[in-house]
Amino acid sequence: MGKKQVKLMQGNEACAEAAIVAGARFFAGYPITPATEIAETLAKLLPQNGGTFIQMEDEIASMAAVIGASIGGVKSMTATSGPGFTLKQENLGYAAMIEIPCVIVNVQRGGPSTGLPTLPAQMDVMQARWGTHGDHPIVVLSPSTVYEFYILTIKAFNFAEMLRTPVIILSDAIVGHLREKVVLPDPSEIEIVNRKKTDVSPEKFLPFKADEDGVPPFANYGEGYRYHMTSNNHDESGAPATNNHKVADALLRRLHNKVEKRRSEIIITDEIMMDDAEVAVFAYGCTARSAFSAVEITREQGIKLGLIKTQTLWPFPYEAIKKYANQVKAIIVPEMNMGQLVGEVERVACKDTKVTPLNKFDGRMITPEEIISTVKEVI
Amino acid sequence: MGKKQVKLMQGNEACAEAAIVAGARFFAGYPITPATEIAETLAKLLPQNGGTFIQMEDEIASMAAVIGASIGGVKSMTATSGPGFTLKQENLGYAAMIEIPCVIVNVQRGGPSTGLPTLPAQMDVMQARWGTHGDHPIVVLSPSTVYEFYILTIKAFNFAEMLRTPVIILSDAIVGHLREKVVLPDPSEIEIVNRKKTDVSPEKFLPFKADEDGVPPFANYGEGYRYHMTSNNHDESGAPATNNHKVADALLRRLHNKVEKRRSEIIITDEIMMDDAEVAVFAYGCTARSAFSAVEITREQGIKLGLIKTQTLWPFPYEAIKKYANQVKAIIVPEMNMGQLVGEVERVACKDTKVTPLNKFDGRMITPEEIISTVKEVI
Amino acid sequence: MERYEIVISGFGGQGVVLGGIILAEAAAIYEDKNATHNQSYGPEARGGASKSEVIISDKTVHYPEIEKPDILVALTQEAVNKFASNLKESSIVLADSSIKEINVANQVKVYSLPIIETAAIEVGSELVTNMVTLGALAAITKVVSKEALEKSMLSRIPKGTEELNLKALAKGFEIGEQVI
Amino acid sequence: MERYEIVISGFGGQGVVLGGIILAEAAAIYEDKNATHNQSYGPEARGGASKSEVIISDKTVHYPEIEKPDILVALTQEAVNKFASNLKESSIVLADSSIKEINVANQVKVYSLPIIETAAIEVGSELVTNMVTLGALAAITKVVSKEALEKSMLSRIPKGTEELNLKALAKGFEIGEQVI
Amino acid sequence: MAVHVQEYLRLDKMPHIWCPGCGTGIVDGALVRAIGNLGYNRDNVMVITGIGCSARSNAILDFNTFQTTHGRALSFATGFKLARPEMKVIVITGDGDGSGIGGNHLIHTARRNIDITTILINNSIYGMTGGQYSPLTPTGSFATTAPYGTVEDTFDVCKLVEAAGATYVARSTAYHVTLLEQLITSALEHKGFSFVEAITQCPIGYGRRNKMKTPTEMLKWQKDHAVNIKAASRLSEEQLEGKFLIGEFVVKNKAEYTEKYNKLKEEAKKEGDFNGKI
Amino acid sequence: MAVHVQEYLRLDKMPHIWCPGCGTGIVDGALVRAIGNLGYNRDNVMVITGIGCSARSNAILDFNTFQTTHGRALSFATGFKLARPEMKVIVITGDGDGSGIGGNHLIHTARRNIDITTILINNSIYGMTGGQYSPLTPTGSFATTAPYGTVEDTFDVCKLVEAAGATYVARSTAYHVTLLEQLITSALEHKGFSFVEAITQCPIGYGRRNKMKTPTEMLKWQKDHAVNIKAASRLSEEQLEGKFLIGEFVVKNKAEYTEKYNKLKEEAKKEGDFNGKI
Amino acid sequence: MSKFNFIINKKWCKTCKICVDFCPKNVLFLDENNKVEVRNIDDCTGCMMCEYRCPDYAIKVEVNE
Amino acid sequence: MSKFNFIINKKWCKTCKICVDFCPKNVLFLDENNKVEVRNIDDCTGCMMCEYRCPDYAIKVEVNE
Ligand SMILES: Cc1ncc(C[n+]2csc(CCOP(=O)(O)OP(=O)(O)O)c2C)c(N)n1
Ligand SMILES: Cc1ncc(C[n+]2csc(CCOP(=O)(O)OP(=O)(O)O)c2C)c(N)n1
Ligand code: SF4
Ligand code: SF4
Ligand code: SF4
Ligand code: SF4
Ligand code: SF4
Ligand code: SF4
Ligand SMILES: [Mg+2]
Ligand SMILES: [Mg+2]
Repeated sequence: MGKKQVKLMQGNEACAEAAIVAGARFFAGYPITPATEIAETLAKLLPQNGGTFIQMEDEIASMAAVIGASIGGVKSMTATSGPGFTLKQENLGYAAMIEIPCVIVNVQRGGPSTGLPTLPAQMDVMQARWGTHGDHPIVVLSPSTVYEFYILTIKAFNFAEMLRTPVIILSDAIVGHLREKVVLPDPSEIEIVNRKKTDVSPEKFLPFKADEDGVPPFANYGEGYRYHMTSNNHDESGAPATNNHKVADALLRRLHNKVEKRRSEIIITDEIMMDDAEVAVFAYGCTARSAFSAVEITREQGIKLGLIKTQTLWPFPYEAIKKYANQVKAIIVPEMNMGQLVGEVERVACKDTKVTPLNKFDGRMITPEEIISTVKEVI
Repeated sequence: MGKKQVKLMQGNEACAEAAIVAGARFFAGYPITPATEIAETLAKLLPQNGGTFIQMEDEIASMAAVIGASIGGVKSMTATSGPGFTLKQENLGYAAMIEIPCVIVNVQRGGPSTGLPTLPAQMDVMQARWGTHGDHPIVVLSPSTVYEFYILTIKAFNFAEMLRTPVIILSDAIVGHLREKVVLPDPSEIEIVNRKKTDVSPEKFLPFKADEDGVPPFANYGEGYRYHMTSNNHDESGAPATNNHKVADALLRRLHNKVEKRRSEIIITDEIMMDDAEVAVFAYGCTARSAFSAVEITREQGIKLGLIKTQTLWPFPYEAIKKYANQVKAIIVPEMNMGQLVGEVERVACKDTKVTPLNKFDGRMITPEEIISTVKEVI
Repeated sequence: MERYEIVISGFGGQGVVLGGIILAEAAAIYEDKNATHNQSYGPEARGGASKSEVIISDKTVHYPEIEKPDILVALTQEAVNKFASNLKESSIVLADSSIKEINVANQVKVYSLPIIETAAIEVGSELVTNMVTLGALAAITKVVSKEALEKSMLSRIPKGTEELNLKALAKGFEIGEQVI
Repeated sequence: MERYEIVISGFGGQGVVLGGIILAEAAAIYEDKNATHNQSYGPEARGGASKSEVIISDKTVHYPEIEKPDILVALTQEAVNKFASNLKESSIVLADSSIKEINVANQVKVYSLPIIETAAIEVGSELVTNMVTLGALAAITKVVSKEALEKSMLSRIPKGTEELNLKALAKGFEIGEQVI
Repeated sequence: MAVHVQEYLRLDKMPHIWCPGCGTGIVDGALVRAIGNLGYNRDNVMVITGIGCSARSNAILDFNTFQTTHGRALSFATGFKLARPEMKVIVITGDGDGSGIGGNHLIHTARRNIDITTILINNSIYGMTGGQYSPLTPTGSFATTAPYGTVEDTFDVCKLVEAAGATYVARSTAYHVTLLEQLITSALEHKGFSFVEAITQCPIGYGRRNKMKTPTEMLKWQKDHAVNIKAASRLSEEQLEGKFLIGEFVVKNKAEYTEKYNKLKEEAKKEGDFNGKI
Repeated sequence: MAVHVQEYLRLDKMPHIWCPGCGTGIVDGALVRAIGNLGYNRDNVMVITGIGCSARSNAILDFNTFQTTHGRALSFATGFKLARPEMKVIVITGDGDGSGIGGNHLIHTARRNIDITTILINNSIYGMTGGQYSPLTPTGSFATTAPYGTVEDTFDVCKLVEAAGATYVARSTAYHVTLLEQLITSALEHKGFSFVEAITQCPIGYGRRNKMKTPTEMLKWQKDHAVNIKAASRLSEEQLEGKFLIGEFVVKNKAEYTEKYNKLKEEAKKEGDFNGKI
Repeated sequence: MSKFNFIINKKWCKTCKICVDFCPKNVLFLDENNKVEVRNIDDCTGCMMCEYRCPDYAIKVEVNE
Repeated sequence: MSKFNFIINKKWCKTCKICVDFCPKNVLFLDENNKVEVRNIDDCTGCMMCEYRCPDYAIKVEVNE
């Protein structure tokens, strides 16, 4: 059995180290607080491990270079925050459309616009789902601890390769900058997923012909497979099909279904003290930390509070909400924004229970006390 | 009384002419199908009317120039489609944050990514709300006829100036390219709103000190008011306040509230045959045309179908839905996307009625027949 | 007139789009009907096929797409091939006489007319093919009057071409009248 | 130990951030506790105030922010002014002896220690102010052992500076022991 | 044996989508012959494009190909090249794609001197969107967004990439197709960032509006206005007025990016191999 | 009477946020004295910035001011200038803001020759984000994202904007502050796009990591490595090795954009005044 | 027999007339469908300009050996 | 009386020492708080370099008239 590693680690460092473990060998980025440490760490680690770090002229070029490198067969990533995340959206949609795996980390800071550049927020949750034009599928993960940031980074690469799709990690300035004790598994024991390669001959190969799981096997360029890819609507051969309704319908359905089919693999939720809960908090990211504290404190006071904590924001974990909507008197949704995921909770739960948002957007964490007083209001 | 004008007009042309009537004297843009006719028409009309047209190097620069010109005191706009809309998002958030009126038209085409560049879609509805990072307020309008495109363009400028906020018009390739008979009001009878100017002296002027309606009066630069503006969180003087929680909280609340306060002025919905409706269709944009036809056809067949048609997408017209949620057996939400506004309908209506999405995303309109057969399924 | 759907399909350079606009405008402005006009776009459609869709109605035209046209005007073989299967029993086809194969359902009424030839030879320019077409269309279907077409046309064409276009319209009307 | 919250606040160049990390690591790695460390950022904070927040606990540290520190280490007057109002009755303040005004609630225990002076004069470098601080902190609060601090420190400092830092830690421990 | 373009086409994608007389095909032909005559293994050739008529080039070329987003091809290419330095990477771009929206990537890719060959197909217009002016549309020309003639000054894009750091810069026209092929050949063989501007015709988007009704007239314009740089020194300023230069402008030796980065990797590795073991 | 910067400051925003010894304030001082000595009405002066330490300049300057998004100041300025051609528009940008993310807007604004004066404060680094390399960071320098030294070649940003079409181009340093003020004065008086690169020091983000521990050492470096263009012709290549030029590089007369556009307006108006009456 | 052999792909020819207008020897013409046609093959010098300038790759000039 | 009058704003001075190191006449020094201090005022030539190079606008050199 491998040796566990005990460390005091910063969230952003954990992300960078995990990327190396996951097999990432390319990073392109552009400086921005509070994400820059990921780039800085990888600027050091990547060349040591035979990989490449490049700082591009802007975030658009960074995202493009990441996709270009992944097309070249190398696991690739970038990291940014608010304004940079916005600039990456066009090419992110491109990656979703031509099915190129890659990982985009957004260490969230306060917005809108330049906003509160050094302070935490959870304001890009809906943007992560809907930020690019067109209706694209996306996987979005969000860690609440340094340990989770490490593990989720590896999972992000695994999901990206498994699904051939970009995966977003929404961290925040708290989890990104916090140093915390972590007990990491031995790298040799961590499951690493690599992209599925085609086994048909170059003559027969169709770059967008999917297997039953909806994911087309990949062929490395330069190995005799001289195919084409375009971000226009395209047929299985990769040729543009800008007037073909059937092809358009089938392509979009497949892109979405390949993710939906794997919901249970992708959705990571923890149910904490939910068995007998009378009130639930639904939380993610750094706010889940406060919620956890709130559960511990209220339980000591005899209040039956439970926590539905999710590390997967999109696809949204409707199942976890549904499971408890009948049981609890209310679901409290604390978010460091003006109310974002609470809308999804309402969509599934409003028939059965009360949904109460708790919002803060001034650059400070929501405190356990704030959650507790909301709990006390609803019971 | 002024003379009405009867014309056969293309949607994109109507938008351009309405902009002139609304007082727009600046357009910056970048070519993209199916929005280019707006630029092309304004390239001709603007200089004829003493205004300025400029084609910038890209959409980012276009959006920046539009805001720059509006800061200069001139009503300004841009027009684009999917990929360009994505690129404009960063500066759109800037305009929201520093409260600069401007109008952004997105003539929607099929996505994601380059997608179906010449075919219609309604895929950017959620992006229009959430496309930029941070949690920003936004007003989004969507016309379903050429006439509405004309009138909404004027309203968009009025709302923008009234609220000091960017306003988005989400059109689509159908409404943008269709030529249709319109009966336009005499320009002299159209209400035009101009931005509120300050009446305090330069020494006392605070650029972000709002009136009771939440909107700060504007002072033209160059007239002795030498103030500062920044997209960082800022205090009333315009100075950056990147660590001030109180200021951040107050600013974001005000930005959102100034729009929420004016909901009833901004939200334009029509209720068609809803009085006795047993089933409702909720529709917008070109899809509302099909829905209207569907109502006409089904009524002849004795089916009590009604239409809730909205020209305002954001702020979302929850009231209109709530009003009928109890009355109807189901609300059908046809959209040329994979299901976007239907989520908002569910949030308010799921307690009381069934909400049935009807989606098509292959570049073709939803037909009246498709709506009718969905109606028949739910009754 | 409830709702009348017209497809005009031809080749780039025949003025199909402008023709459609003039038709729609004739109905909308000069005959107080409702009308919509749509044209087909597509990056692959460069210098190739070209199409106008016109809907004329006494009522508001909500759904603006044409599924089964009442009239198909086809100026090329390709146009016939493409739209033939979308016709209904009551449809009428106006085909240029250069088109050889017209495979449509039996009930569909087909008029074969020397439209292009008339424009090129009798009027003297293929550029006015669209006006000959409109003239013939008006004569055969009466969907708009010749007068409305004239007015609408005169407001849309470049100065100096009035005579040529009027002549084309008249000639078209003539060849249309001859077949009914 | 349930949860112990420590704020170290000083000036850029005093090694406040590194000091905090070493403290947290001493607890987390060498004493098998849980620990978090946070530092303050801010574009205005260039070359100015600097702050480490360390939480040590036997249990998992969920909420990572410090509202009312158990210990405030203040190396500048500014630091005292800023945090004094956040102290609770059981709080302890370790203040550098250069700080003149310390207005805190009566119950708060204040130790005034010549931290900077010791670093500068006795050890010979203001750069090791952080180690003197940690030594004193360990002696007074016993929140971590001197041994754990030593190990943790040795893994974080540049090679060649071991002796200097060990000396600083020891001196700090001494001045801490003197006041308890 | 002479190479014919056809051998390098995806025949099932032919005929291509370009308008009659469009110059894009002529430029692509020169590129293909250059590659063919150099004897490159086509499995080792990657052609990347952005969006535009010119960007549709690689859909028909039987190499490794992908089309990216508008203006960003060079950044995708940079990532690809860094991942696969052994492959020959070629970018085909338009005047709008390459010097408009993509201008920043153009100058930065040139600055890095990364081994990518860029062919900028300059047809003086945004062709695919129907004829709006581009940064290379001659001042005073008409375009759908310049109904009164453009007032915009233009780039000399060759000078621009030279100033940015490109180590191979050249220009030819569709008319001067043999020279074009030669220059592309030299560009491909050059180690570092190489750039060839190919001035060509868009009869539909540009010619029609600017008094050149046929492709032939446009090619004649190219013939009449191009001056070979070798001849230019012998001509007076007056004779050069209104003309543009063709030929090889810059050929420089400078360390190439992927090679420099590889050296950096070697040094970094000495400092330790991490692989999760930090 | 000599102008002192203080008269042009928003005193309630002072002291400013820059680190001790940061060169930004020196450059801003030169700009303010240039404006003051030219006697411009300050109500008629607009200073626009992007994001960065340098971009914080206008927060303290008592002119009309606004800060934009990162890299885009010149595009905002273009819109503003077109709306208010009578105002004097100045953009202050950084090496990252202006030549990194904002590179495209820089070259296109230069191309258009619109009457905007741009001061690029080149501190060789991304200062505000803590010291990452920029397109102007000297090759081989250390930065937080270049722990092994950069392998990136740099722009000569003056050559770049010249090639793009700028009609006034000059460079000085914080050390050569009198020359800097002179050049900014000429730039402000120039009609068209004028550009001044001010090489300056970021002791925190660049100096510390690159063996220049104090602001003084950095100013000395500027002194030792700058060669006035007037003296350069007298020096051998060897003597110029590793040096950079300062002084006025380009002064050209060319029609300015807003003036050209105004003429276009006049012509368009002849074609008819629409105002909803089409 | 001519020194050269022409392989013409009329399906690809888009009738642009470039080959015709720039053939230095007037070898080429357009047929009734405006597609390229080789008429004066004996005058051909094999300069290849028609092949190289055809935007549609519709002409192949082979040397008979 | 010196020909020059110095107005020093110690609150703004950030102790960078630029003025001191580049004064050609050694007029300026840092005080115990590392803030600028004028010592050899009579040596001052009024070259203005200290004022112009002070990043913090903490020095104003006036000519006594
Ligand atoms: C971000 C974005 N903006 C705009 C467009 C629309 N668009 C497609 S092609 C094109 C013009 C291309 O012009 P150019 O690069 O000169 O190529 P050409 O078609 O002339 O060969 C534009 C603006 C787009 N696809 N994406
Ligand atoms: C789109 C975007 N990307 C990144 C950032 C983060 N950012 C803020 S300032 C800055 C660097 C500025 O460097 P430079 O322009 O050289 O100015 P300096 O701070 O050195 O004066 C960066 C990258 C941002 N604000 N917006
Ligand atoms: S529009 Fe112009 S560039 Fe595009 S295919 Fe046609 S001729 Fe060629
Ligand atoms: S980081 Fe550098 S540029 Fe920014 S204020 Fe400090 S010294 Fe100046
Ligand atoms: S090879 Fe030359 S001479 Fe022969 S047909 Fe072609 S262009 Fe004419
Ligand atoms: S150049 Fe080619 S496409 Fe044009 S006419 Fe000749 S063969 Fe046909
Ligand atoms: S004016 Fe000149 S001489 Fe006088 S103190 Fe300043 S730098 Fe020294
Ligand atoms: S230059 Fe200015 S800030 Fe620096 S020491 Fe002198 S007075 Fe102080
Ligand atoms: Mg072009
Ligand atoms: Mg900088």
